[in-house]
Amino acid sequence: MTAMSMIQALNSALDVTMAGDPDVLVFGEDVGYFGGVFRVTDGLQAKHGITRCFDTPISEGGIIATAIGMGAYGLRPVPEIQFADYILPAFDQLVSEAARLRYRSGGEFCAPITVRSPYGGGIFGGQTHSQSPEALFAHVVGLKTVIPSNPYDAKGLLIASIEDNDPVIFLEPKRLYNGPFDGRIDQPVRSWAKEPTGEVPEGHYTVPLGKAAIVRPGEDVTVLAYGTMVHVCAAAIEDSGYDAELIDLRSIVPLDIDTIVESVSKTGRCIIVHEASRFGGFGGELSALIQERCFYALEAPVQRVTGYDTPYPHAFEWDYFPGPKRVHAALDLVMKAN
Amino acid sequence: MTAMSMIQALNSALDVTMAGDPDVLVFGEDVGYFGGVFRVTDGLQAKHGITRCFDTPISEGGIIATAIGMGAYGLRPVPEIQFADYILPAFDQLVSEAARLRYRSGGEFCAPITVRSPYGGGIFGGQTHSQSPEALFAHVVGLKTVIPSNPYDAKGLLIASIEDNDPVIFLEPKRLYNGPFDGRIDQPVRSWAKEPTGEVPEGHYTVPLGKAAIVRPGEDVTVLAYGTMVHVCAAAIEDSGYDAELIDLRSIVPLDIDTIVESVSKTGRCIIVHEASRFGGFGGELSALIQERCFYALEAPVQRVTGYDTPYPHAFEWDYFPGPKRVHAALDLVMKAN
Amino acid sequence: MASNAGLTFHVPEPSTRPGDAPDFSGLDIPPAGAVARPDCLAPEPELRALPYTLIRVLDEQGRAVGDWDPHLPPETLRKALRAMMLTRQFDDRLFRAHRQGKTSFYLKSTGEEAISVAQSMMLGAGDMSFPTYRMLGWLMARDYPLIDLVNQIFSNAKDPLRGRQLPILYSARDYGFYSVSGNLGSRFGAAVGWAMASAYKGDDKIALGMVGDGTTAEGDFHEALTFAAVYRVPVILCVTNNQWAISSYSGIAGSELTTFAAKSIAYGLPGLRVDGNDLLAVWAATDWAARRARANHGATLIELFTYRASGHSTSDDPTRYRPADEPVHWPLGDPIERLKQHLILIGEWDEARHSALVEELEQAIRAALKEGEAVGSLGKSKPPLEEMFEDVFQEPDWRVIEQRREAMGE
Amino acid sequence: MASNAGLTFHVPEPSTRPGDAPDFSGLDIPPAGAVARPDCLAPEPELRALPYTLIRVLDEQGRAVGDWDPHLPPETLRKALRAMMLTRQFDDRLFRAHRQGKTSFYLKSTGEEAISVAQSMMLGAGDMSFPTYRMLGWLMARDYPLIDLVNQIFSNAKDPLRGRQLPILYSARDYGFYSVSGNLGSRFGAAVGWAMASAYKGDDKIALGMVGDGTTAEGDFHEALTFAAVYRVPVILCVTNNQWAISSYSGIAGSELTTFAAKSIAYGLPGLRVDGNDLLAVWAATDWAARRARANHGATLIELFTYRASGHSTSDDPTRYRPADEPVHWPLGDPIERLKQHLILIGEWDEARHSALVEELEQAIRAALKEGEAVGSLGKSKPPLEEMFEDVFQEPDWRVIEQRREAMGE
Ligand SMILES: Cc1ncc(C[n+]2csc(CCOP(=O)(O)OP(=O)(O)O)c2C)c(N)n1
Ligand SMILES: Cc1ncc(C[n+]2csc(CCOP(=O)(O)OP(=O)(O)O)c2C)c(N)n1
Ligand SMILES: [Mg+2]
Ligand SMILES: [Mg+2]
Repeated sequence: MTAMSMIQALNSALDVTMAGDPDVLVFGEDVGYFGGVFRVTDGLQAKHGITRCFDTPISEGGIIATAIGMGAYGLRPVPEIQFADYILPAFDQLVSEAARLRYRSGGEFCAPITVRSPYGGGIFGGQTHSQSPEALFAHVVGLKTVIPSNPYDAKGLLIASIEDNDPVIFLEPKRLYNGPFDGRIDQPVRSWAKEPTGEVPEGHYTVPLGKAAIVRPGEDVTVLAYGTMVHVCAAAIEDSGYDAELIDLRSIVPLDIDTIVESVSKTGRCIIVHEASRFGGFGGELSALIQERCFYALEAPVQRVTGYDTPYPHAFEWDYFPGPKRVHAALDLVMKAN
Repeated sequence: MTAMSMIQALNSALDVTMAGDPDVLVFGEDVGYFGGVFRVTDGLQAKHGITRCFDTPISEGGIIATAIGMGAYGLRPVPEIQFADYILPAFDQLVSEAARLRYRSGGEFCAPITVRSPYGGGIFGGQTHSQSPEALFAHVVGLKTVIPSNPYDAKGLLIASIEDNDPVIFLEPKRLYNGPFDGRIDQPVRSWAKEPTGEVPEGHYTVPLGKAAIVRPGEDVTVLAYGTMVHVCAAAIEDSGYDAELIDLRSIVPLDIDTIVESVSKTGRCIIVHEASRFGGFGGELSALIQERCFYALEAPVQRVTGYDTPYPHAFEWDYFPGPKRVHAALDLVMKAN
Repeated sequence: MASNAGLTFHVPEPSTRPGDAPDFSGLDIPPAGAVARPDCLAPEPELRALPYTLIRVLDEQGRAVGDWDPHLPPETLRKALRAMMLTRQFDDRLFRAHRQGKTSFYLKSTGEEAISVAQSMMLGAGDMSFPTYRMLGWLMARDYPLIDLVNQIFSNAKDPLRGRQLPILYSARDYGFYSVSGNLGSRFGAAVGWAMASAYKGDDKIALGMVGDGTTAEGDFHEALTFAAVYRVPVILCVTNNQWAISSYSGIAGSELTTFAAKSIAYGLPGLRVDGNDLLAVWAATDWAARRARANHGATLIELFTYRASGHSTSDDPTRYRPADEPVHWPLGDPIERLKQHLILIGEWDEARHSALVEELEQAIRAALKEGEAVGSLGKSKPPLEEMFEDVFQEPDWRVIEQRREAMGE
Repeated sequence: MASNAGLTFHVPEPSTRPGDAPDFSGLDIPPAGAVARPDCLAPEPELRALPYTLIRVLDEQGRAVGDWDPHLPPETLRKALRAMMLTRQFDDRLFRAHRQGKTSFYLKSTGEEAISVAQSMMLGAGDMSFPTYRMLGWLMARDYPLIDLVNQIFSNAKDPLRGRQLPILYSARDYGFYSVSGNLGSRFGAAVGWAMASAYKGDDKIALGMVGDGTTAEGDFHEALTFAAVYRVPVILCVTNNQWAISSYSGIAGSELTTFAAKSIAYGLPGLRVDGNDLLAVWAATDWAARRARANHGATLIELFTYRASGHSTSDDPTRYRPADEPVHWPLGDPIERLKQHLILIGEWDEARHSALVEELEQAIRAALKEGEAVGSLGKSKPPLEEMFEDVFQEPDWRVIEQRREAMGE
């Protein structure tokens, strides 16, 4: 075990899979010599060679199309899109090609690609470096969507994603790259160094896709979150004093429905927290699933705490960001209901 | 009033707005001389001139980018995307430019464009001529999404959309172009000629965006639908014998939340029906909203009847299509609950 | 600011419309054999005139002339003729089957058969094409079983694509034929990625990507060419310019101003412009590009200049937007007729053998249709319902499992 | 199948990396005045050599030479010099403000000031630019208020964009400056649409679109050029080739094989390649393209060849990927120095006036900064919270209204 930041853990995942499988290639804008604008691919070109980790033209559609073709040949490409906001020029490639290739070809071809991309806010990145597009992918049949919340999971999930034979959108909460962040903006910045989940094995291991983690067991209320919001929720639970069960979904497709249903059946109350804007967001799907499956156990309406239905505005970073106060308020609301 | 098919009603909407406002332009693949592969723009080039209704290169991104630029200048472009499946190459233009322009420019520029596109299945169009992408748009802040279910609404909503100063995705249920379709595939094909909603005024009128229609009032259970599914639900309600209240949402953004809440508060039961695949679909948002706002009135879990979480497979058209049987089964389920 | 009020824009229009006499007088067609064949490793700056001419081998008399003659053995020519004829006859027969209500959709490649037949035969068994819907000739040239085509078109219980795809959107990996989809253009970049992967592995296989003239306007086209050029990828990228995109003539894709082959110049790649109705010219140009690619000199863009002799598909009626008799006035002739004439001229074919072959192919097609109909045409037979839920992912997740159960009434 | 096993692909690399001596020996720079200026209405086939050369007016001594000299009055030249200097000094000052924690982000256009200043001055007040984030010079040349820039950069209560945008992503409609966004390339096509709309109305206004060298690889680039060419749109489409895209040199965008100006040939459009550090050359080329556009002869692609003298932005450290002293070896000099030298040479400027101007501009910037800081730098002041919820739509819907109420604790 070594203390690693999320960046280092992701870098290690790439390094380990590249070392173990010559068919793993890494490419994207600025990922080669420079090692990526967030340094996730640092050193990989020097170590594994320029044809295994290289820069691409600024063309997200071209990057994904190239990856799909490589995957059809038999490689296991791991393209990076520099910010999740910039995945959209490749959206047609992901939906119409990557997600559908296995199905439409009767299994003749598939797209075993993993698209890594930093997402989310909390860094004053403005409207186009802060978005959380996970709901757009969750609705696309044939895509998997994975979102880690700590270095240990990040490495294990990334390796599992790369080894998966279906296309995976791997969203990295950029606000967590260098340390946990719980939304308490008045507190000093923390690093991963002192966190248990910052202890990461150096070698190969996987965290399976589709298995949620119970971060904190509890009896009063279930809290569903992923990415940065896991830490925000932990803080809010602490503030609130409720015995909440905090579940980190880790992948939203496949979704660990059993763990969710089991928890809500037990607690009878639930809040869902994501940073993406609310309307049509992934929280809606979760809320629908829960009321479909736990209706008779529910003692209060399931509540959503989310980004507002506006773009992510630069000056209002902390008004938009669903921080522990808003989560705490929602906990109060569901706990006081009935 | 004249008997019109939905195609004729849409054509009339374009004709009327072009005649009334010289700033309305219509363009897209095959829309000019030929009049569109579904004939919606038939005759417009001959009548209004080649610079007001013209063919474009096959470049959905280019079509929308051009429309946005025209809108910024002050025109009111109405681009057509030939099939909604092919909107995706323009997804970045719609999300990153059209939807965000007003906000990010502090109101200096806006995108008063209406993107028309046939969507949905029931015509054996296979995976890429049958999809229902409305949930992808509903999640995008800054876009409106409108879906008519009959000729009268189609014309009135299209005129309202064109006159709206924000970008509108206008999805036309292609299975309804020539006649209502309720999913009873053993019945003879119907035309709009004998339908009350096929009686359409020749001149200018609008149906406001954000106002649902109560197609059939009822007391037992609320049925929420839009597009083709409105007709399927009507058939299923007829088959079931329940006194269901059928609501045609007509636009999903803006959503007529008041009408929904009022109805479900009254009935205590609700099913949501859409043709799009289920997971992350718009039904999730509706279900979440209802349980947030009508929790204490609900007597049974809100049920969703939707396309399956697979692509739309050619041979299995009627297995995939959520027909009246599946809607009827869901009605039974919610009515028998508790 | 210099200001002449009265700016305008221009909407291209074809020179003729229904009711007009067909007019191909604007075409500039050099004689067969007129274009010199440069070394296939020549640097791009030396090749910048090629996109503006037309590589032709078969002349009006059916002789093979000039530098580009690939000097193919008669056996090869007869095989090509056969594949083209089979494609034509199959298309005609299945188009009729659609009219008879046996399937939902069909699309022919009439007049364009030389392109995919020549490229399929010229390239290696291990090479991979990323085809359009108008490349049945590729499969015919590689003896893909007719019955598998019919079953796919009927979406029946024996459909190799398990009822999931619109008719003619084949996938045939073992025949070097990548999965076609309804989306235009979105596989052009995958051709580049596949070829890059082959190069990464030090393999010897190259890829061929194809789009139509209309589809060159998609961003995908540019992105694929950019990647192909930047990484010097062993790929052949092609445009079949059949001058129509459903109802839009190629001017709407930019052909008023330049050629599609000239788009190569934007990337510093060679561009060849080829008579697409001349099997020998298509063969030779593909061979030139393949040699260049295999020598690690990178990609070539080839424009195959042809004419879409039929409607776009069963959903189309071309007499609504172009003169009904335009196809018969197309000056570059019919690819089957031209190769047949050449074979007869060199004494390797005759009318009797030709008629016999027509009959033989007709029989084969009829037999396949009969076999397919025995399984069932569309709606009469379909794969087991489970197939709807397979291959969404390699392993179905709970959603698919639950929904399968629901659909199957379990 | 001819098969030479051992295919490869190639990843372009710059000739030098940190630690190496800078090397610009590969550049082929013709002398100023060497390129003839064709008539601006000349047909494209006559112009196909232009993309492969470099239009230059100011020579090494500071003389304006050759056909392309726009013969500008000294007053105009001094105005341009002032705008460039103001841009440079403002950039330097605000970059420091970022280092002092006064904002979240900044990005300079150092070395590239001639481009947007010349184009802003040359084009008309009603024309519209669709700019990149590196075009502050456009606004400076049109006397956009410094205080509005500062307030935007500080996202404070007086930010004209109401706290919604990342610093420097300005929007200034009345200054012919379309709303910039973080997304690269996605406004290139809007420039075409805007110009088409102007043409549709018979107006006299044209548009200018700009992307960086790296951004030419986006599909948007191709789509915009396609529409511009097909409809003969009065638009000037430009590429600022500053040879870097964050850490990637222009070879990753395809410059090993050809020029960015040559991409025009794909569309049958003229392409001009211009010394971007030579204000007179930029002016003259833009003027040529504007005249062509205003005469309804359609679009031109202009490559502005320059060098990104600073890091990409405050988030970048260029010494990690290129020699630290590369900027000082860049052979085409500094645009401010070159224009200054010219003005002195023709007796219209001197060092004393120059120093005085530096000082004057410094004062103006300092005053604006002070005024902005009085309102508040980032985090110290922001617009009223309502502004977060305005302009999502023209009229807020219930979601926005409910959420605004929640956010405001009502
Ligand atoms: C992305 C996308 N946009 C639009 C369509 C609708 N469409 C199908 S075929 C076609 C015309 C294609 O023309 P071209 O590329 O010239 O190919 P051809 O049919 O002539 O072989 C169009 C517009 C589509 N299938 N995909
Ligand atoms: C669509 C998109 N992809 C990626 C990025 C990230 N990004 C920001 S600037 C930049 C480099 C742009 O290079 P270039 O076009 O040459 O412009 P320059 O910065 O040199 O002016 C990149 C990759 C982005 N902003 N938008
Ligand atoms: Mg075509
Ligand atoms: Mg650059």
